[in-house]
Amino acid sequence: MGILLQLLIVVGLSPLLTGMMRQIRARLEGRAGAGIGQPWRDLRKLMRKRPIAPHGTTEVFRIAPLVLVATCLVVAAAAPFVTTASVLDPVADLFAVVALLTLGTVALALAGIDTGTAFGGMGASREATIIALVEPTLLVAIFALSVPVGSTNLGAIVTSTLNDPAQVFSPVSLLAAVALIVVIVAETGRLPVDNPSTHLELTMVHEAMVLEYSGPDLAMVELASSMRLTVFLGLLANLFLPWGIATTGQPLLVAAAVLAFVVKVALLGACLAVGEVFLAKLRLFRVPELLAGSFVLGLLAVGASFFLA
Amino acid sequence: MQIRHVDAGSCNGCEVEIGAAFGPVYDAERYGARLVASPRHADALLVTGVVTRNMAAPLRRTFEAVPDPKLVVAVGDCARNCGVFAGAYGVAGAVRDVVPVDLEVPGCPPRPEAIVDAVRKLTGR
Amino acid sequence: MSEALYGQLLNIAAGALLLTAVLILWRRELASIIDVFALQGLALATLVGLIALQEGSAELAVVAVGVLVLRAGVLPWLLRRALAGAGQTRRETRPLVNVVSSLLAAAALTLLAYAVSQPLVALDPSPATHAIPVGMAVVLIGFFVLVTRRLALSQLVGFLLMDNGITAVGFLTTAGIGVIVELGISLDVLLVVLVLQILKTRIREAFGDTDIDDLRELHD
Amino acid sequence: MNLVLGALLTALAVGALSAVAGLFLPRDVRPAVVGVGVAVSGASAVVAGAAAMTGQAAALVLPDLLPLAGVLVTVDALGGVFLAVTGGVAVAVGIYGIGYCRQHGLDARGVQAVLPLFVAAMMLVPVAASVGTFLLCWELMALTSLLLVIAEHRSRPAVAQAGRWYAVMTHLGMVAILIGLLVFAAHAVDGSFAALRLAAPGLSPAVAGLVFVATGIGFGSKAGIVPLHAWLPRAHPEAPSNVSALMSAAMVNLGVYGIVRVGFDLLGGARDGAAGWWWLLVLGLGAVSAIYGILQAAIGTNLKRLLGYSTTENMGLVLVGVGAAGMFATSGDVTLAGLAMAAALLHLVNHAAFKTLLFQSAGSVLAATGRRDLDDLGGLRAGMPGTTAAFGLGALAASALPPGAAFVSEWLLLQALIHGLPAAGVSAAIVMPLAVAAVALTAGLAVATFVKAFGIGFLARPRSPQAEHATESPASMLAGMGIAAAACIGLAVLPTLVLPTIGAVAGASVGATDPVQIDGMTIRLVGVAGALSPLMLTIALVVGLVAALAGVRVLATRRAARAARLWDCGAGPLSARMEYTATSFAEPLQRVFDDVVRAEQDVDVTHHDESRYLVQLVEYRRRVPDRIERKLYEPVLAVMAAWGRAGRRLAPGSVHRYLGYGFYALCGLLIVLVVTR
Repeated sequence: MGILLQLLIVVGLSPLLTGMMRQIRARLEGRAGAGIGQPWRDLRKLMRKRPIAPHGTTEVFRIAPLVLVATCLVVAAAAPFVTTASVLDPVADLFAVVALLTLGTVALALAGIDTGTAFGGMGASREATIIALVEPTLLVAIFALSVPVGSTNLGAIVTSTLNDPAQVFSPVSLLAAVALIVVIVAETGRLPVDNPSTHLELTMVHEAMVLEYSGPDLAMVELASSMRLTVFLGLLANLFLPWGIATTGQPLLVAAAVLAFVVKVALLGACLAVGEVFLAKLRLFRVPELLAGSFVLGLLAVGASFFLA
Repeated sequence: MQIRHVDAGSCNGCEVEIGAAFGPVYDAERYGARLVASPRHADALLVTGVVTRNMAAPLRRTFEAVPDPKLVVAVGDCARNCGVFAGAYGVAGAVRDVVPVDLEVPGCPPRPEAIVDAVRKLTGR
Repeated sequence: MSEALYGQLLNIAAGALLLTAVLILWRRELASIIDVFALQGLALATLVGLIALQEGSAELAVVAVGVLVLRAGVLPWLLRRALAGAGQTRRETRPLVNVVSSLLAAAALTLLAYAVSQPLVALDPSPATHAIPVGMAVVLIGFFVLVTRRLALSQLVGFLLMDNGITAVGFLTTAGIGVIVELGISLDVLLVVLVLQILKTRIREAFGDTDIDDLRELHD
Repeated sequence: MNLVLGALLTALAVGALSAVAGLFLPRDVRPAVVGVGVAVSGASAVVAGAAAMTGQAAALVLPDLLPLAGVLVTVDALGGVFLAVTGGVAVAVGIYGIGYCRQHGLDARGVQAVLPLFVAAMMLVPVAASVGTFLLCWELMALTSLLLVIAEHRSRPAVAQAGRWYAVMTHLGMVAILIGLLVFAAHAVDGSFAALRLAAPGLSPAVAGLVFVATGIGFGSKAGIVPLHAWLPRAHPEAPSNVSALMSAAMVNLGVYGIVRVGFDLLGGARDGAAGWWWLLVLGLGAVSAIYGILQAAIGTNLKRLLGYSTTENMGLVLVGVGAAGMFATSGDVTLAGLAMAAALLHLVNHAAFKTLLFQSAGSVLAATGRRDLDDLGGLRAGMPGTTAAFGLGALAASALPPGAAFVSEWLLLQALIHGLPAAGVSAAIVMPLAVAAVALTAGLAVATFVKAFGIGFLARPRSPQAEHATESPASMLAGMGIAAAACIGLAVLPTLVLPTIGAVAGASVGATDPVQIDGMTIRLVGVAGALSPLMLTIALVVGLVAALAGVRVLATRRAARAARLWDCGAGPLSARMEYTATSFAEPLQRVFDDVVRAEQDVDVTHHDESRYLVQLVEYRRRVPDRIERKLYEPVLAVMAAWGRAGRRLAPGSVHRYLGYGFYALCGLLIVLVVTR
């Protein structure tokens, strides 16, 4: 029950999140904006278009969008977004979740190479580089979060934060939070690491891999990328501000939890969008500096977890 | 509605106007239209300028690359009927001589309102 | 103020101290480096103020205010003036050790600081002493900045970073070295800054730039 | 005579028989018979190993077979693991070899006779129970593997050079082990391992440390640990692929076996706290090897060399686990030590499975195209679908992503490291975060590496005519790959079947109870919080996949896909030269890690004669030298060469001078005698 609810929320609301962020950017840039529902309209339209099978592509190219969506679905079902009582508890391990989301990226990168176009390869190569550098930061930050709890299980972390709210205001979680935010920005391909609305192929990372997709496949990719954003923001929200999440199956609690989750993610998304308006894209080879910085913060968080208090 | 803009040999007058149409002032995006990076993502081609001999084949290929159903908008007089370049050497013809055109925007260059109006015809908003 | 809350706040202040030190390594813009440095002064003052509250000593409170004024007010102001005078060299463009490696070095230094200050912590474990490694780390990072940065101004910041670290360690170990000592330290820091600044202007008048490497020319 | 001993003896006997067969049978049936023989002996070795793991022990004493100590063979649980792994690899490689040796001209008498001997030697090493026996088997293994490495030296000169490196390093390692074990045995009543165990507590820390380091050097070089890895990226690519599979998946494990056996079992390093620094050393070297190996693999373009470096990486990860286990054990946290050791052993088993698969598929690519450089491959999906699928599966397993085999073991490893933080004082507090970071960086780079290897090597468009016209390899090779692939899938989806046994063995080796317990399809850690269910994960993924597919089917209104040419920006058709190559794919990583790898690259541009503004040709060259090797080995080699030259001056070729040397020596001796008398 909880699983289905979470799936519905994530799938249903993630395009709206993207729409909201675009809307906020539009307003801050002095434009009217297309409205929050636009991504859903685009998806519906893409679904009605006739698919294209480019010459010389293999199964990898066709399966990749499905894998991408599947990984997001699994995470959306397993992670404690609305309720901590998940049937998929043995999957809701932070390492497993991270690895799953990486799997999706890898599938897309392989698809990009598979097209055999120069841009596809370029995007894949950049994406692979970013993954390789993001992984350490992510895992070290997870380490820092797991130390006070003694477990990497998402449910366990969330519940322990609920029981002891003071944890949130310790330097450990502050440093870890900063590290995680940088990493999430890199993983979801937002500014300043990657510009989701770029038209210039040479500056693309994520877009370059999907240049060849069209129709329903493209719809899958678009949906998946907004789901990734939602999932990451949801994780961020519930790891550091878990309040409102339902610990039991009571309908009232669950309803409140849904509301709380939506509000939290919306707020985080809004902050991200506002931030993006004021940021310029980093040169690709300045990105490692950014990630190294967040890696050090993660390491310091681990350090703080044992040498403070 | 995603739009891919193709410059088939324009004097860039129309490009400036298109830029204006999608800029903060006229903001065609509020009607749900977005310029995209690849014809695979596009539903409509926004073709400007006369089709030069060099651009005829690329234009045709771009048209083939767009997934069905698809529309073509010829922006500017050159795109409609070669405009001032009519009969010039190196001109393969107007856009409709190369790919089927669904909508034409007159003007040299057309005013942004006209372009936004065309976009609204496409998106129906 | 309850013991737990005190520890919590102290930890946050210490974390801010460390974070700002790392940020100084991270950023290139001298202007933002100076801002971060001012923030660190704030964090340091908070630290001292917390201890003052805990000890309930007015003397420490005075010191805290002094720290606030000097570290978060006067010194950054001086630095900004120096920067305004510095002309076009507003960015630490090519430090001797590139940013990535210096960040990793900072991490290593922090661990080192933790290792060496274990005995100190073991002497009497309390929230204050537990934060000693942070102070140590700030000292080491400051020294690192001093060694690896090219521009005189950022080296100055490195030096001040060290001094912040020393002060922090001082207060965390013996809750409250007297006002006089602190004033002494602050004053000589101020002196050093002024002297360095004068030197710096002289150097620039002489060589038109304050890239320390150019001083080698004097040697040979 | 129990099951273990029976199976073991069968394995050895079959191995010997197939060696004889390889010597005397006619060429056309030789590979088939030998291959089947190797497979059968491997299978019975698996039986023996499995039985030993479940607790049956067996011992065999042949006092007169050898002078001095005689032959002493004991199969225990720890040895059983390695016996089983070796056997499993042998099964797959044996079947694979039937087709591979035939079409690769490896059906010569020598090769076919030595191959079974090599396998038998590798089975004997983990069961040898006395210093003499162990050294004998070890040397036999080294010699046979050397002969196999240089099997193709006629066709390629590089092979001979690789063989030289391998010969020198493996024998230096042998000497180190010899010294270590002899020093150890000198303190015991005789050379049997039992006697050594008894003698271990009596050793002074200095002697124990010497023994551990000396043997560690030998075993480490066999396991390809930095900085003793120099032979590995040379020998593995140059050896025939079935041999590389055997070496990379089975032989290197025995290096780890040696460290565990000597460190934990014989020296009892888990018991006394004085041994803490051994394990710190092991962990550190493991972490360095992991990062360095995968970094070299990530920027390398030679497929087999890349796989060789990845072996260094995985052995590094295994040693991180072993070292962590040692640290925890010495600091008294036995359950955690058991967990770390279990992670190490499981990763070792996984690595054996997927590395066999990867080397086999690389071998069939080599056989089909004759190219080993990724920049010449690509587009193999069309020609050889089976091999492509196999390599894809292996790559998934190797890149530690779910649902892959290595994911489970690396998850265990990370769990052990994370929970180790509160366990062991300052050293752990500093080491564990760094270790986690190292493992994480390794995992990330491994992903990039195998995306490159699979994507560039097998997908996209062929970059050379050979790759374009590649055809699928014969059934026997596919069968061999199928076995390995099945093992990979099994280990990935149902590790719950093997983990309890391995966990028990690991726990026993550090004196703990089972570190993991299985309920249903979930792995639960004992003593610390942590649970993972690979099967549930896989099922969930499949369900998600089906759901997504169904969603598309239902919602998409236009079904029939229209074929279209790739989007080429409207310009002419794309050619293979416009594709990203492995070199260009790895370029960003190479740039990021330039301080570490220091790739040597130069670009020269030749201009047109008419105008220097028109570029005629741009040439880009890149070499990635092994820096550790350059810094460490070349000085040594230079010194030795200098000695050689000095020595040559002593031998001008005059007989009188040679006789003179003897005469002077004699007189010198007599004088010494007189003086000392």
